[in-house]
Amino acid sequence: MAMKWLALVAVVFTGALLIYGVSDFPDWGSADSPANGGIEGAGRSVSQTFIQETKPLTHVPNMVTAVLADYRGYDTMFETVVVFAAGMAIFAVLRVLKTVDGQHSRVIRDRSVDGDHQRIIVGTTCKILIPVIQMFALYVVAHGHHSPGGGFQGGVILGASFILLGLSDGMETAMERLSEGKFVAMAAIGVLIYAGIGLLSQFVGRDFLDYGALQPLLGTPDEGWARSHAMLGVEVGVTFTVTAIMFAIYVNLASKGELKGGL
Amino acid sequence: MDSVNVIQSNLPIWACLASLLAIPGIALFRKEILLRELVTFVAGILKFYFVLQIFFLVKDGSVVETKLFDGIAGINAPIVFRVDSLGILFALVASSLWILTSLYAIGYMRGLKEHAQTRFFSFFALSLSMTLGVAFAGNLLTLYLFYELLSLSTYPLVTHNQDKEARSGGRTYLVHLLSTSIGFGLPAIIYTYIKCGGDLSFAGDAILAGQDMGFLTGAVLLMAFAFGFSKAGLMPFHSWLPGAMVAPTPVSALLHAVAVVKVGVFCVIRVVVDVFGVDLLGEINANLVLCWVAAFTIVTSSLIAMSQDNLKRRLAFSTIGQLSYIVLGVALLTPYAVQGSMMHIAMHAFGKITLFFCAGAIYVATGKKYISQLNGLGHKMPILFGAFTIGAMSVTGLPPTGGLLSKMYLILGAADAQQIALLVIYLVSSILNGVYFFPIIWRAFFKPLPEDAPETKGAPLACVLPLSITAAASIALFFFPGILHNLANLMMPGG
Amino acid sequence: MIDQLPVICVLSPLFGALFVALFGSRSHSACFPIAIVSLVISLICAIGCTQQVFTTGQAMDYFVGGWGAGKVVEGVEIPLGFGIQLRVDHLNALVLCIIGIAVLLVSIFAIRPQGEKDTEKTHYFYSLFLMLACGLFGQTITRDAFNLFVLVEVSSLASYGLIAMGSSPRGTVAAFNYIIMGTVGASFYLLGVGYLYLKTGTLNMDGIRQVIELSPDVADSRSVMVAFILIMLGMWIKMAFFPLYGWLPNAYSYCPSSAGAVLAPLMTKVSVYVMIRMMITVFGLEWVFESFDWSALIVWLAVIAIFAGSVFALAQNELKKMLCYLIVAEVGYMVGGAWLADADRWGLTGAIYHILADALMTLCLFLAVATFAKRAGVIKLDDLDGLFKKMPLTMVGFIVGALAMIGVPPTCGFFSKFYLIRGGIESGRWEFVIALLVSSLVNAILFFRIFEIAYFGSSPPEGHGHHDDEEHGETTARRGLEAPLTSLVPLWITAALIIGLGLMNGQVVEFIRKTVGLLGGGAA
Amino acid sequence: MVDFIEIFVERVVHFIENVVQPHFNYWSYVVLMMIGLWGLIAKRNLIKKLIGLSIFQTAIILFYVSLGVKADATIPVFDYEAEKSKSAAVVLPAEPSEMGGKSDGKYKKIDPDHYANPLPHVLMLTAIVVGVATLGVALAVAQSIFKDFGTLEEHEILEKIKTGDYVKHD
Repeated sequence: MAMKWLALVAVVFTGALLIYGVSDFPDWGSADSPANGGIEGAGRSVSQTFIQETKPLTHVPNMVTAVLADYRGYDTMFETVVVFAAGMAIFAVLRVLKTVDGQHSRVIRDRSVDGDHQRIIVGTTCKILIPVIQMFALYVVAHGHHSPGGGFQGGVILGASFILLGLSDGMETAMERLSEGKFVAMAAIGVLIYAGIGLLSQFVGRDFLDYGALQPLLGTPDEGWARSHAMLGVEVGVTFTVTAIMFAIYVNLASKGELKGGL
Repeated sequence: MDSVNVIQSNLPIWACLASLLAIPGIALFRKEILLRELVTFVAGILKFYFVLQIFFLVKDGSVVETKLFDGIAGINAPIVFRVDSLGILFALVASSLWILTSLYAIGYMRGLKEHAQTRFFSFFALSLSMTLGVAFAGNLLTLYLFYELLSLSTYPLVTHNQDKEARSGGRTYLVHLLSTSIGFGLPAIIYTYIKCGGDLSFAGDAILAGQDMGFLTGAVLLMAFAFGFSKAGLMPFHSWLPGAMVAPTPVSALLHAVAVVKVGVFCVIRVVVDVFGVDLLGEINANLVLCWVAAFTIVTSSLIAMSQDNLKRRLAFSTIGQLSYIVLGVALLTPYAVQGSMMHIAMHAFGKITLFFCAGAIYVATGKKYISQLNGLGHKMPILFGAFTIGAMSVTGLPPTGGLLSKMYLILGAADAQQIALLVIYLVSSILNGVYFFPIIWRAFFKPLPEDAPETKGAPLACVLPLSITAAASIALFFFPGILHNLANLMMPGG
Repeated sequence: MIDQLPVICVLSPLFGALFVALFGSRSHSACFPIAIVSLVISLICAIGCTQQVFTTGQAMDYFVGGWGAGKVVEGVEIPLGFGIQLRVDHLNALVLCIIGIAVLLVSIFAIRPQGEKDTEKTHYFYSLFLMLACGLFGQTITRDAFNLFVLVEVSSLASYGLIAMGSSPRGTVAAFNYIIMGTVGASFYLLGVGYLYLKTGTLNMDGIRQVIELSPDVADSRSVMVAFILIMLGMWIKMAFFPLYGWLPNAYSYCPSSAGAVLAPLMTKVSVYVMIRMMITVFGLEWVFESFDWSALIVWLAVIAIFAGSVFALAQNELKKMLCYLIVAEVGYMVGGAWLADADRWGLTGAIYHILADALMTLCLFLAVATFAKRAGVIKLDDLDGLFKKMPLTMVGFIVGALAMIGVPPTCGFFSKFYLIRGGIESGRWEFVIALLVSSLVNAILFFRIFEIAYFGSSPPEGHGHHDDEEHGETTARRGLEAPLTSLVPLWITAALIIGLGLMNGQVVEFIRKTVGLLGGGAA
Repeated sequence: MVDFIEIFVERVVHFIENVVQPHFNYWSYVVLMMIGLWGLIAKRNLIKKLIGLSIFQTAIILFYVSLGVKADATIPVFDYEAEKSKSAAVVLPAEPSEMGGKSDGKYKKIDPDHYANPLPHVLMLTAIVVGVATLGVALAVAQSIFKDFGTLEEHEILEKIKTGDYVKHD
């Protein structure tokens, strides 16, 4: 019971504080609020600069992707690191490396076809559906420049396709496609791609994650296009990590860390 | 005072390091006892030699200074050594007596086959270098730094026996010293530091000279310092001293009769002379509070001493009384009284260490600790009890011993300060000293030896020799007080 | 090359973590060298940055991606806050070095895998450990409010993993509570940044402060005040400040010992650093102490934190739990110090110096306690029986840490208390001064209780102290229990640093005072 | 009595019109957040706590996204037709193929009020991913707790810790 009172007090206090804060907000949807329109005398508004300068700077129509991957690329890199850290933490917490009878857990695929009929319906539909999902996922990653999409969204869809395979044909078949060694490496390589591209611009002598420096490398007409292509490279890195970690989370939670049997 | 020429030399660092460097030596020769004792002895002599060097520099009124680390930012409080006449007087006493004590300790330890002697001698050397650190401290921060380290480095010595009493004795020892120094000392230092705008050094005129300070703040600050440096044994924070009697006798001889307790008094003198300055205290006459606290301590401790049957506890309470003599002398602020208190540091040191040596020697020889058991021992150990008598006379202040001179100055000082009541207290307490010392001598010489007393072997030579030297020294100080006198004169001209 | 140092400092543990994850699963022995190399590189970068800031007296700016404020890219003049800015100034240079040193020492300490559930997880441990280091480095030097949130999450996630991977079930329950509290704290911080962004239009810390100083109606607006409260609430949860400390004692005492040795000294201290960064750089000290002006209340909260921490520490009989409650008390020191609105900012200087001092002290104590637990199975206080004889060398390290906690002069603990007390007196907050003194006394009692048990044995022999065992008997047969070199060396280096930081506190504080002077604090 | 109700209704309508309506989204996010906070603290089942936590985080995402909203603005993706048709005479950044030209650095012709503010969307992409990661780790820890304690009710877990009957590893 005490927790209920504590919850009530906390909720009332925080709620009042937040409402009190909301009272002198600019109206919802007003274009000249400080966030959207900036404050006179405090220099050009950052978000207006994003909107107006993304096209000439990076030739990327989708301003969100430009801000995400280029201007605030350092943020997104650490976001990928957060995903990677979550994967590692889950492995650390759940993964059982020595099973009860002491021998290292091997992934063995039980071939016994249990003849329940649902599997057939589910199996065939998934067999048709999964390749389409994966194609769409790659489209979402590649088309992040022009329409809402990008590394995270594409990665999740790709991960979902592997989970769907796991659900339909049993975890072992999914593990055959993507074994533990593979997806841990895949996750690490994803972040390595991202940080590697950033490091590349440092080797050329400019700041970290300054994609403009890759212009001579990529042979693009001007630095803007180099930024656009580098962003695509970075999105691919993110996709690797997110796919691997989503699948890792599913696999670990489903099988309580033994990576065998499971859902 | 401020036109004194300052000599930069790192002799004081060498003096401190002499005993510190002995520790690896002691640890190295743990197995060969003889070599280890030799190292302690050599370190003692080396240290005394360095102190003598500094003495010859300081003799004509100049000051030796050297900087170790620049301490706290924003204020002029680097960790620096600055040896003046008061510092060198105390250093001379401490280092000379260390040589004798280490000789005595070798005899004592071997006599009782004590355990963990390596640890004992290394911490002994460590606490000695901390004592010299306090003597040479150039500013309030360095003083506080070495003061704290001294309390910590003497803890293993006090709890050397590692038994129940040692544990409780050690606990009271530390709780008193740490809590008073952190509780009173630290805020007092920080308040002084803020008041005087960041210059804590003792050079030049006093830190707080010229500050407008009312009687109340002055008195509170002075008492915070006095109780902060609770090693001076002012009541009610005195009970760590009897508690520390649990330690083996060489420790209580050197540390709790000479080094540690004198550090407390030394700090109080520094506070009165160099932090407040005699004239400021005189104006706001905050010193009366200190006078009456010291007077109260003298009387009560002498009364308690009379009731103690344990020989070492009686000596401990007598030390508390003698320390308050010195504190009272300084608090009177008149030139005579301050000089008397400085001389009393030396006189009391030699007298009291002899008494403690005798107590230890009796214990080694006969295993007796209580005065009631000392009947007739005088015939058995005539030299020992002869020295005991001389020591007692010196502490009480009778003619042939040095104690008389310093008490004479103190009484003259009290007269100068028109404090007749305090003068009477001085006289009465000297009589009280006699009352709690002479029954012991009378019992040892004139009471018959109980028949069933087992055949006692004589005290080892290594114990008897140092106590006879210190007894002779206290007599010599009566005839040649020259060194002490002009050192004291340097510190407080006139009188 | 020299101006690339801040980023390399953050990136090398990241690359280390990735390589450990890649190669570690195959050969566990490869993990340790990779970790050491990457941490040594970042430590060298940290020291290089401090050197640079010290010599030039200027802060080092770094704009990731080349989007520097005022720089013209493709004919477009880039406004402040367009990209993410990193900055190493007088405040975080030293914090950077302390993190570098602590992380390196603990990684050396953690080389010998203790009896964790299964030792095959060393590569997960090192990967999370390095990501924690990367998060902490990033948190310290970032100049972008939202980027700070992401890096707080990186280090928090790594710490959730490190705590939960232990073998004790109580550790996992503590980890769960820590996840809930940590996420709520981070979300409050995120909300606060959102309110700020809405009112000021930029995420860059300097940008926000310029807007607050520029337009009075933003400065006096309610939402900026609520934003400040939210950010403070978030950070107080993260640093376990008094009312919100519930998660800390269990989390740090039931986690694996080497994880505890890195989390205890760093996580709470970096959150305190973030709070001070927010006060100085984002809101500006004038705004915080004049228009916000709750310092009296918060100093009283800090006083309660100090008393509560000390009293709870006294009540514990588990060694690690006791140290955890001491951390809660130390956090009270720092928050109280930072919020003393004294004219010359000595309280703030004391708080910043205490971040460095306390990190070292806690590291020393936790390393020693971890070694006791590992070698002699010491959990409760009375298991410390006679430890002086068994593990004298580790005990010496523990003593130095304990003396620093009590505040004995040559160690840094004394000097940080000195500055805090000075700040307390000058700002007239006597309750803070008394709290400091009382808690040092309580620390004295706590640690001397431990020394007594370790020195005497829990029940010393009765009667007279005479031992007739032959004189050289004190080197008893149990010499074998002494800790291995890999845990002794870090302990002794930390002990030496504690004393060194104490003696060098003059220069260190001069260096810190420049921050307080430069960024709108009181007189330098 | 009747006019009292009218005044009351009129007052409420006025309140909604002027105070709630302009900040509608911000009030709704606070309500959502408080529901999450209540679930987080009051609920005893660990999984319900996690659900409360994710509602708490989703509310923040709602707040951030409603920051960047501009009345009648499209999604922040540059659409050529609208720019071309709006002011044909204006020099526009051309199709990708003929891009070559540098921008002249002055305020561009693109009208920022036409597009929503992209920054909150970027921030929330990160916040969503962080939320997922934390949720993943929390679920893993919850499963590990279930393995050791056999229950997910917090009060039962605390009971078991007191009595000490949980799976103790070596």
